[in-house]
Amino acid sequence: MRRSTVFGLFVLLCVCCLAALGVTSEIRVSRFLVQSRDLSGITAALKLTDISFSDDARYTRNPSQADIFSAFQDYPGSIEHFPSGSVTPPPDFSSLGAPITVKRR
Amino acid sequence: MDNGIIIRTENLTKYYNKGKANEVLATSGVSVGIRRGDFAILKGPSGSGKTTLLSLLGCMTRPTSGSIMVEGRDISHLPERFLTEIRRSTCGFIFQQFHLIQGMSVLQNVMLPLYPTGADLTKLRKKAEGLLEGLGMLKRRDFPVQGLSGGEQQRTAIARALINDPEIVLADEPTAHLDTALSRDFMNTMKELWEKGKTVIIASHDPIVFENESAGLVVEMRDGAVKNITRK
Amino acid sequence: MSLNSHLNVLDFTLLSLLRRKFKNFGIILVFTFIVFITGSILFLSYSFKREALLILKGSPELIVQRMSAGRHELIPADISKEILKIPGVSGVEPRYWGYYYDPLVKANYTILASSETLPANNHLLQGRLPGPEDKGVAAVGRGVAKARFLDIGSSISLLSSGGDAMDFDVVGVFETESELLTADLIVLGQPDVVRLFRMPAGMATDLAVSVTNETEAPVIAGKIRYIFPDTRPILRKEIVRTYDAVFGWRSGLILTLFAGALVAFIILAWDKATGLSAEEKKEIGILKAIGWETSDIIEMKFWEGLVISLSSFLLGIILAYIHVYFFGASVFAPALKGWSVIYPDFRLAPFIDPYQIAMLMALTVIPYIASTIIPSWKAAITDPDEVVRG
Amino acid sequence: MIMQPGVIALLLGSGITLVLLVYASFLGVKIWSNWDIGSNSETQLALERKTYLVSTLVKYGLFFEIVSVFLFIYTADDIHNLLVGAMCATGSLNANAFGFPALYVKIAVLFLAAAWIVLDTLDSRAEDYPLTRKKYKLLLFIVPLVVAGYVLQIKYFSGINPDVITSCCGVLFSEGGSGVGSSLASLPLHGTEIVFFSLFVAVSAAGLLAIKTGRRFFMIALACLSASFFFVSIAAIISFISLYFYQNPTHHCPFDMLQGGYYYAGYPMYASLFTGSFFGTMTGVIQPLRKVATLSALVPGTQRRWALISVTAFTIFVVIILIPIVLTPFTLEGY
Repeated sequence: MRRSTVFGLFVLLCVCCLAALGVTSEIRVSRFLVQSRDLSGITAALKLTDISFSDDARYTRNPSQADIFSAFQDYPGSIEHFPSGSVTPPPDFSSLGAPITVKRR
Repeated sequence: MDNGIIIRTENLTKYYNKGKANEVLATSGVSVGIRRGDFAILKGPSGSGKTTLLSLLGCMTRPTSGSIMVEGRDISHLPERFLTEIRRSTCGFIFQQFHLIQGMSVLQNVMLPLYPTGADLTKLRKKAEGLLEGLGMLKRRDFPVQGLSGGEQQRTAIARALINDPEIVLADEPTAHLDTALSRDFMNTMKELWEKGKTVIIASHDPIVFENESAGLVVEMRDGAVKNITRK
Repeated sequence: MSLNSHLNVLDFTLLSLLRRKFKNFGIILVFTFIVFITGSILFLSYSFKREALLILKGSPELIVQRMSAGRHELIPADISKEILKIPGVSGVEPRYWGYYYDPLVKANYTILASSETLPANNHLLQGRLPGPEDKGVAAVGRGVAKARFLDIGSSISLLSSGGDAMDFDVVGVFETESELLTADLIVLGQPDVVRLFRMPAGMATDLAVSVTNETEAPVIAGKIRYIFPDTRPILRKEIVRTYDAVFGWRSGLILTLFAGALVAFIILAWDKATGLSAEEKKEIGILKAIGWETSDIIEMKFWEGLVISLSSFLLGIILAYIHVYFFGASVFAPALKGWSVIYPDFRLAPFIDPYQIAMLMALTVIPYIASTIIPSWKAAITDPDEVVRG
Repeated sequence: MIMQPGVIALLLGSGITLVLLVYASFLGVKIWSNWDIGSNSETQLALERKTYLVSTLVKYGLFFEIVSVFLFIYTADDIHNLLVGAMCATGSLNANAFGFPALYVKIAVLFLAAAWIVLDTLDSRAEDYPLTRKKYKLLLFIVPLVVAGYVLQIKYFSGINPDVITSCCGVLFSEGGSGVGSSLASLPLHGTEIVFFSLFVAVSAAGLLAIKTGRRFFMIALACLSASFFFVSIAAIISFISLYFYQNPTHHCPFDMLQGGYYYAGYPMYASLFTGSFFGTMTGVIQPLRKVATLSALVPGTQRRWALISVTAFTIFVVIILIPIVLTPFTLEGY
């Protein structure tokens, strides 16, 4: 067999692998979509606003709820919570102003 | 086509690095005509411009001025792309250093020139095996070339030069790395090719070559210019 | 040129790559690794994002928090009556929740008062949730259960702000599949939350407002802010956007850091391509002398780049997929998730589409290929004449 | 500026394209001003060798540009969550004045780069490279476009303000709105259908006659019809084809069909449309080259081949859009 055919077969094999992974991904996503109804049921019942993604410090637990200031929350001298603390941008509440205009008398 | 002339040069001049400090005038004002079926020798000491003339005749490079007609076609202004096409179809080159590609087998080396033409590899392999058989190299076909002796390397190089059925076979100092017996072998091979109707052009300063009885045309060169042309 | 000529050149390229096995496999290995890392980051953060968006579909349309001196404060629960009067508001419910630091396992829990019961067919809870007025019972997330070795029937003891220990019987444990949402939760009855945190009577953490038409939520938020200037309404849409930004930001940041490694690799590729060994240069000269054209050599170099980058790209994607979706991204999850005690242990849903692939391509293959163009051309224009002249 | 992996990838990928093409045009200027095919000097030889580099650079540039157009549309689609009121890529692209122009410029670059490559290939088959100067002049037109595309794209992403309420496709393409998009959406359905299908018949007829006779008239006709068919098709996609794809009488978005939910039907559809229009138009564009001595033997054959490609691609395109129209129960009666 010529080498280009071997290479072609290798690429084909990888593509088939990817296609198989794509199919499993479809299956798992559709399973997740069913499950996500239960999940959003929990969200609704408990009125949760955030996912439990990084709870190493209090202020990283609810990125959409936390205050902007944050250091030393657990005890004085507590180091910054790297990496969650450093890679989570503060929630952008500035945008709140735009669609909501409050007229003051 | 004037009386069987296959390559004619007019006033051929080639500079290397023209206009720079290391400018070299390699050939100047060379006018020769080589007939179809000639056995031509370019003779002269090293540095006399033989190799440059050989590569000009073999469409390897473009002249600085003057003209080359190959089979009646002026090729002195052609872009490299078309020069390569002509070379690929009419010339077979045997280099002084053999220039085989290391790490590949004899057979692969012989097949290499025709890869980009889209040749069918199975047919190409048959053809290469046929050529190697004619040169007594068939049993060596799967050997890596770096393990071959000098003579075997040269026979591989000859087979490679013939793979495209060239009209013209060019060889540059082919005997420089061979002993006397092998040099004679080489000349016999060239003679066989010549007898089959190929045009053979050899640049050499080895007496075994230019005193060979088949050599019909001897072009003597010195300092880039043609000193003497003898036709037997 | 015919198709066969391209295949022939590819054949030669493969042969030629195989002759320098160690060097080329080394490059493929490094490149695969780069695609693997970049791919893992992209897949991971994209799946997080998509899951977060789906999960948060059920969260309240509007949260109203009270601000005092710039800090989040407890809010009087009777404000809800005023808010309910705003047209378009269909319900207001106070939320009681807070954080609890457990010195025993050095973890943060989220304590939450239950308000509604889950639908009976919800498969993600074992047991039940405490009722709003229940006392002494709790439902816990899988992360808490693991950290404190809890199961239904066991009990958990928490230290209240008053200093006295409170015991709760565990009546429900959330299933593993819901960990992205519930890993650190302890759900209690509302009176227990108030006692645990010693919240003043009539105060709640914040208010969850439901509206009849979500597109009107910003208008309602504006009215709430107008009536109660010390409050901060947070829209669900904004929470979703925050998540979008968080994951975009996180993976963007990691990618930027990672760009250093990528640049190093590109330099390697450039160096490999420019620093043609004398032997390789001679080979190209020979090829040209025996009848290969400049564009054939460029094509050969193209195949060389394609073989290396395509193999690495495909292998890298496959490995990244397996890593992220079968092994839970064990290599990178800590960097994305932070280092908490309670790691939500979840299996991500593999949301993958051509976007990820195109992105990965732009980040890895394109810079690699681009870095080899000029060096390949430089190699390809080697004068065939040079070979003859020796 | 939004810091997102998609945006980073896009800026990196199209930045590389920009560098490649700017370098190519820099070389192009050099070649253009010193070119002398009759000379055998070493400078001329070096220039001839540089043409290989320029061709390679533009070829890779085109490939990267294709990736970057897709990436741009995807990224626009992906960030619609960040924008109030945007429901798909159309909404995101409308978030500021730079979105759609950036896309248009990118598509124009795509066509021009492809045209450059086919001209280059044609030119390199003639022994005296007759088109060299024209080629490099054309290259100088492409580069400002590439630069403009890059600048527009950066302005687009840096100008995205997550607060601005964008018009989503519902608004942009709803019949009551204003602007080009909605005027396309509000085109009379049956009228558009009739124009679209009759133009398809015309373009195929011109193409087949061009293949058969090779006459100048049909080549030019094919070129004009292909170019207009491209724009009519885009209008038709927004006006009625999208409705059949989404089976929703108000969803006019031309980008959503690139997504998995619609079986990626957009890829073959747009690919065949672009290929057909490109080769169809190019048959007419190279008509004047029949007068160039060294090309006169090459051009007619090439034209016929391209006409064949064009007609085939258009047919594939129409077959793809007919599938949902014929196979789905959705009808647009009464709209």
